[in-house]
Amino acid sequence: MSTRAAMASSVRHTRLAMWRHQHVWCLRDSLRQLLRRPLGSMLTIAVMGLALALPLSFYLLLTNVQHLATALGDSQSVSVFLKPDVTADAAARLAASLRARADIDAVVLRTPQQGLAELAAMQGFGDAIKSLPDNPLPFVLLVQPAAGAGRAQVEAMVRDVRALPQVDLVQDNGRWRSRLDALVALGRRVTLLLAVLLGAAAVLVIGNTVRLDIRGRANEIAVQQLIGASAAFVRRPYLYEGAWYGLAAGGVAILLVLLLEGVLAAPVRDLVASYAGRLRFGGLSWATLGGGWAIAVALGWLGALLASSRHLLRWRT
Amino acid sequence: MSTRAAMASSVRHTRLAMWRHQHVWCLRDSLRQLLRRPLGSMLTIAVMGLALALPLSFYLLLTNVQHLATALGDSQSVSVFLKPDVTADAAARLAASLRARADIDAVVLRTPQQGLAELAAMQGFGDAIKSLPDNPLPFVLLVQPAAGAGRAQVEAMVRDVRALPQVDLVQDNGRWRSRLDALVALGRRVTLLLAVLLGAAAVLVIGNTVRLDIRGRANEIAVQQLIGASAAFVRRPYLYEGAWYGLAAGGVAILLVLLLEGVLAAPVRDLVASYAGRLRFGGLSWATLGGGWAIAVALGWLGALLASSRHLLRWRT
Amino acid sequence: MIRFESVSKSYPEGREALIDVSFEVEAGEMLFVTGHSGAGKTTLLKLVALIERPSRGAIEVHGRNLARVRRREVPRLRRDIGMVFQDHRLLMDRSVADNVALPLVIAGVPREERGKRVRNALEKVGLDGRGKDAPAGLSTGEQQRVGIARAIVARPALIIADEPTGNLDPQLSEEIMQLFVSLRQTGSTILIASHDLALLKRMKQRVVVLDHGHLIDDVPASEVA
Amino acid sequence: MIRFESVSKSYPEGREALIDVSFEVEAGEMLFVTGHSGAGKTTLLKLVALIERPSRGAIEVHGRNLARVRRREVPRLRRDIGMVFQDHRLLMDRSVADNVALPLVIAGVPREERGKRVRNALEKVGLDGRGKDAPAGLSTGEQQRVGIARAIVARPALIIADEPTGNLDPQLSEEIMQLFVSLRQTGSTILIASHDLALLKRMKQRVVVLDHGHLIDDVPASEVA
Ligand SMILES: Nc1ncnc2c1ncn2[C@@H]1O[C@H](COP(=O)(O)OP(=O)(O)OP(=O)(O)O)[C@@H](O)[C@H]1O
Ligand SMILES: Nc1ncnc2c1ncn2[C@@H]1O[C@H](COP(=O)(O)OP(=O)(O)OP(=O)(O)O)[C@@H](O)[C@H]1O
Ligand SMILES: [Mg+2]
Ligand SMILES: [Mg+2]
Repeated sequence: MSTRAAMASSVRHTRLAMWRHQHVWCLRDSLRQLLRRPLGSMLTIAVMGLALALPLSFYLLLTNVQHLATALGDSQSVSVFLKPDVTADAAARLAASLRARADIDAVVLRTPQQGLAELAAMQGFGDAIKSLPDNPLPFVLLVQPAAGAGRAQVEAMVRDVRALPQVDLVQDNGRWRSRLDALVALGRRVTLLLAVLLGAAAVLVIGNTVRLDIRGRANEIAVQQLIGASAAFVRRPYLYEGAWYGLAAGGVAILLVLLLEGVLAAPVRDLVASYAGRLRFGGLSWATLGGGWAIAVALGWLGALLASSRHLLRWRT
Repeated sequence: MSTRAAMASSVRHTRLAMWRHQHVWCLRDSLRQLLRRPLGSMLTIAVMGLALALPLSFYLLLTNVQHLATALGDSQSVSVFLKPDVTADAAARLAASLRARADIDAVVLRTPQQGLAELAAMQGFGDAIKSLPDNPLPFVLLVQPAAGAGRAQVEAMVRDVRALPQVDLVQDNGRWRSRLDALVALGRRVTLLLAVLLGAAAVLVIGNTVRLDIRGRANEIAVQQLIGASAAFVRRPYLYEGAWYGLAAGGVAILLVLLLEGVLAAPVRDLVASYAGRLRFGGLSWATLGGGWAIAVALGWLGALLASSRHLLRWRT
Repeated sequence: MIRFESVSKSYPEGREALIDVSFEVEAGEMLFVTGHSGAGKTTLLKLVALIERPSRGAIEVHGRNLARVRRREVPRLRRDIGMVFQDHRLLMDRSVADNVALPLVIAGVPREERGKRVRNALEKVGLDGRGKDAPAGLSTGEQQRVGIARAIVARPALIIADEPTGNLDPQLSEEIMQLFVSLRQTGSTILIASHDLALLKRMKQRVVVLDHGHLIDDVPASEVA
Repeated sequence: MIRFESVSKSYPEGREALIDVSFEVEAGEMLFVTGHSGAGKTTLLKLVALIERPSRGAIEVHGRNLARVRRREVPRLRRDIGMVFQDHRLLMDRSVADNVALPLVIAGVPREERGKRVRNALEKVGLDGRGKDAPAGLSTGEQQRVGIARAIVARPALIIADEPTGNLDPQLSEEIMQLFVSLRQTGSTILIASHDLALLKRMKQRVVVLDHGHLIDDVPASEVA
């Protein structure tokens, strides 16, 4: 190693040490500033925690509505009632021809006997129906549209099927399902909007707190700058402060969501009792929670960044 | 009027004038302080507005779910299927005896013909059923439990009815309705909780802002106190500030809710289209909005009150 | 007007700023307090203005025993005192005129009357026409004069000034001191802390000397030379 | 070390604080700036420390033309200057020791080294043992000395002091001025604004006199009497 290189390395080493000493000081200092006014810090953390807990809660609720929809089955299916005079053979042939269509995934043939049994079970007056001398029900085809088919395609298919001579009536179960899907989609959009809004609110809360904090310590900042502190040095404790707010607020938000899970789990369990275990209340995954936490820290940092940059521009020197 | 009374009145007049001059100064001054940092004030207002908009939005949604439940009818009714061999006469007698019970409000007798017609309409294969040689359905009594009867009472009544010799089967429609009611009650509780939480959050937001503002102007407050300003004088501009924040935030919250109404009205209209006008989307009443606004102002004032009292205790002189 | 009776003041950390100080000031009298840095001058003035409370001894101002003054009465008493602070204590985010007007606002004086009296006070300290400036745009000596204008604007019965000429050149210092002397002629009692011995000698007023919290000398006006 | 060449400074509102000022200070020299309140003393010092920029004219410090210094270089240049402010500029919510340590923190000096140098600086201004106190618990003169300690703790090449003895009694003022003189012997260049003419005469150092922004006199050390 040449002398010059050794010297350069030594200088770099000194710079690093300098930088480290500054950071250690700043870490201790920003923590001390937060602890100095515990009530105020707790207020800020509570507000931001609440703002973060809300979109997480919505996400939780939405996830469970989707669960519900899934548990209610793939009811995109279309019931095709054949005319009473269609024979079992003709019904089977029709089923096969429908199965060949590209826009249909599956066709299940339901005999009049099966239909009667189901009707009996469903309507609660089984004995009366079972005592019927003759089965009045027709053959029914349960048609499953192609996966991924849009509403318009399904409806075109329904029109085709309705036009067939053997068909008496087509009942499109998909309608209510598509309505539910629309509702879930709406909910998802609202949640996303809310997440963005409340994420922004969290940034604003932290930003505002840091901004007011900076305003309250304007004199200190001015003094530091007069003594030769760089913009980065002045700004650092506020960035730490923002990140710490985010960390604490994220923790609060996660606690709140876990609490909500606990509170909701019992009544939802009761509510869906009749679905005989087909539904369960799903909590948020640890990955989601962890991700949320990381985002909280980032939002806190961001808020501080915005507040401090806006501020430092004020002092022109 | 005695001389002394005249003097007292003059002094009182002067006091009043003094007080008026102070208030006018303070009103102008606190407004000037807010306008001096428009961005910061807007941030605070936006955050508090959002916090207030959320419970109002929930209230809006809940109101509409209740609408839905109401529109779906008074389905607390219980369907009583009589044995196939019960005659029209016996059915009418049974209906009359049930009507006499204190825990039953009304009983509607539905003949097998009505039942068949309804079934045909409902299931979509009317022709098949209409072509039946003989009506297989029994008489059905639609029993309306006494208004205000609890779930337990209704179930006791159902047990009684089920034990009658003429009765084949009892279907308690009230179950799903009570489930929906439970859901709405849960929603209402969550909304209330949320309103309290977010109301508290709003108080915290304003309180925190005012607190940091006070901290930033600690020097000014100290100077005022040194010059002989009373605690009330020092505190007044902050109370005005809080009330103004509340006023602005309440306005923002109401705008947000009206916006949400506008956004939701269209998809909800589509969603309930099949209910053929039985459902309409209900907005919040002006009274509710006005009350919300007044509460917002009160919350702002409260936040400032808390922040300033806590603060003024610091200066012991 | 002011009576100190064996007054001692020790600050929380146990530092004794004043020890067994006794003296009396008549209404309309003028008194200088002098002594080295840390001698207790500011502490003495603070006791009179109820900014600090004595640890021992009794203080009487305007016939009232300050020990008997309840906290909520303090603001009213302070309104009768015009105080110049050693560190000026101006509101940096208000104009010079607003600063000077503050005691009048607190007293509930109407707007037009305020304007008139503020202009008058600024003129007296040689800052006419600078009412609209921000204090940050003044030199330190100018700021000090704003503090003096604020102290005299409400025509208080008692004026307390802590080092009012610490940032002023010799000539201006003498002018300002003459201003205080002239206020005395309108009936105000005046109490001034200063370490400018040369100036005090020229003013020929009564001087008390503090040393490490002890009152070590009380020179009547006639003996100042 | 410092060269002013026809420097003028007018503040935004059109007030001319310095008009066509020229002078030169050698490295290691000591210079007093004096003049009446509002004469432009503080403005002159602020120009040297890059707190204000001149309206016209050129300033050279340490061989650098200040007009050519970019904004992000300012902090580094300021770290080479120890400045005593007329209004002290202490951080009221930190201890005295923390205040004095600030320049060392900014320079990234390790903790133990900081402690040693802070104690040393406090000793020099006669405040040994008061490092843990809050500045609010100090008299104004003591606060001023904290400001002085902070200015000298990082051993800067250039020391600028604005009225460093404005709140000190005559004896202490002389001691502090002697401290500055002794710093000069360790190679620092020293620039001090003061209106205390009596003190300046006793110090026997070069003096420049400002009057309404004009430099009206420049008296070499040998001619001060
Ligand atoms: N930031 C500013 N904005 C506008 N005017 C200013 C500003 N700073 C100073 N001035 C004006 O410039 C002139 C010189 O001010 P400066 O502070 O340099 O005086 P000084 O000699 O230090 O006075 P003092 O002895 O009272 O401190 C004064 O008239 C002052 O009002
Ligand atoms: N609030 C306080 N808490 C603790 N100690 C204090 C406080 N105020 C003053 N002191 C101490 O009391 C002593 C007297 O202080 P004081 O301010 O009265 O001095 P002074 O005569 O005004 O000095 P100066 O001329 O420097 O202003 C000093 O040693 C100071 O450190
Ligand atoms: Mg003092
Ligand atoms: Mg100056």
